[in-house]
Amino acid sequence: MNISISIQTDDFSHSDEYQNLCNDAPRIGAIVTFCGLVREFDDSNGEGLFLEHFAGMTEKTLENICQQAFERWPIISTRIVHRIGTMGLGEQIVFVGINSAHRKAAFHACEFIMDFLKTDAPFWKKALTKDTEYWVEAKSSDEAASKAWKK
Amino acid sequence: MNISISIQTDDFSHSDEYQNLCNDAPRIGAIVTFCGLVREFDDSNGEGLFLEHFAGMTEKTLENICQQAFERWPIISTRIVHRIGTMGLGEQIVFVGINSAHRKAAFHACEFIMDFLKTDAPFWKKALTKDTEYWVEAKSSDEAASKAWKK
Amino acid sequence: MLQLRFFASLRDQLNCDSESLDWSDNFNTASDVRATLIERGTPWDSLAKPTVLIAINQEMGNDDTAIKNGDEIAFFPPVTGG
Amino acid sequence: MLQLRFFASLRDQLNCDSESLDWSDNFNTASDVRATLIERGTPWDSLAKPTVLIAINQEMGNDDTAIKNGDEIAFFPPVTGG
Repeated sequence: MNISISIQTDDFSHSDEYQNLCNDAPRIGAIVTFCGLVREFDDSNGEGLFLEHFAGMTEKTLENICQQAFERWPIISTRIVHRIGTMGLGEQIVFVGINSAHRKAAFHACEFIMDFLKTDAPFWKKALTKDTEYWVEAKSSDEAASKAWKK
Repeated sequence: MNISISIQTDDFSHSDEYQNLCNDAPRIGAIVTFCGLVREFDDSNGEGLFLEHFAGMTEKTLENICQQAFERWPIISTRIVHRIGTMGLGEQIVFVGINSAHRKAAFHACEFIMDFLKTDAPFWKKALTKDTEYWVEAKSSDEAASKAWKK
Repeated sequence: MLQLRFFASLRDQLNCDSESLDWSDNFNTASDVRATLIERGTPWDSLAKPTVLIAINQEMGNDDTAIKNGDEIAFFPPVTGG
Repeated sequence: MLQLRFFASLRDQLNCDSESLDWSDNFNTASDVRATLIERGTPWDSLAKPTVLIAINQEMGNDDTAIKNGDEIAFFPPVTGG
């Protein structure tokens, strides 16, 4: 069980993350990656995000989500990088990568981890706009997505 | 509708492909990539693969699969790179990348394209081992995966 | 003694990111702590919102989670990472 | 005239990657062409395998797909890309 989690203010290299997954298990088959970027918001008034988290609980929660993924699917490694602090539009926020011999396992484990990260990991986004800043509201669609795995 | 398809003997840069998806729509949200690699086979006697395809039909088929993905999900761009010819163990065979404002759409479109690529696109793998070579048999699990989308 | 922590919009509303609360033998579950804080009135009545989440010792819990002296109890709004 | 094409293991078995076949007015669907080829005996009876796939003018079809003079008809085993 190869679980790797980084919470960091610095940006990350998608290319290095992909290469590390390849190196974890060369000749293994399937690699799925998800990357979330800061998108335009507030009718283009948005300038970026500030991300706060609950240090300690975040790492525990993500580790637990990854362990559940290993219990459900035959995967080789999971890698999560999540940034905190201030990020501009278009910047990378989060990376989730999975390495598996089976493509379906890689897809589903990656989607599963993202769904539970969205509802269970203690991160909070503050939207920064030209005029003001405000906390982003949680989406009910995210809650529905993680509940769907429990059926 | 931004569909890009390359069939090529040369290896590709995962990093460039990812970056191109980002550039297609900066500030858009979610990028999912799948990459398939040549894996070990035949009790480690395997040395690589030779990939044949039906030039013309391949491109048409992949374009059609991508168009169907655009009809089903709100996605920004799809990118497929598939190699043909001879590849060694651990080498990249295929890349599918999706850019969307919505993470679920990106995941599902990527999985959908891979599932139909596996059953509908005219590629054939020949296994190359130390002693011999033989055509790889199709897997019934692949057939089941693409049928599942038709429900 | 309990260590209390507050995050994000809730912390801003309370203008408090952490405090120590004396242990009381009336504390059985997280809801007892929550009720004690709400009794303080504005702005602590923000904790009455049903969407407020509770973590006990950095694990997600709820109003019914049993607590003991020395626990760390965190209150926060629904999470929005990723 | 029909243009026939064969791929992968099927091409190896037939030792033939393409041929031109004279048009016959008996040809209505792809199955008629398939039957004509199978009649040639070994190794062409490989085409009798139910798993053999058929593409007409580079689009996936099947035994029942209507064909016309000038079509390109390809026969191949189940695909294994990706």
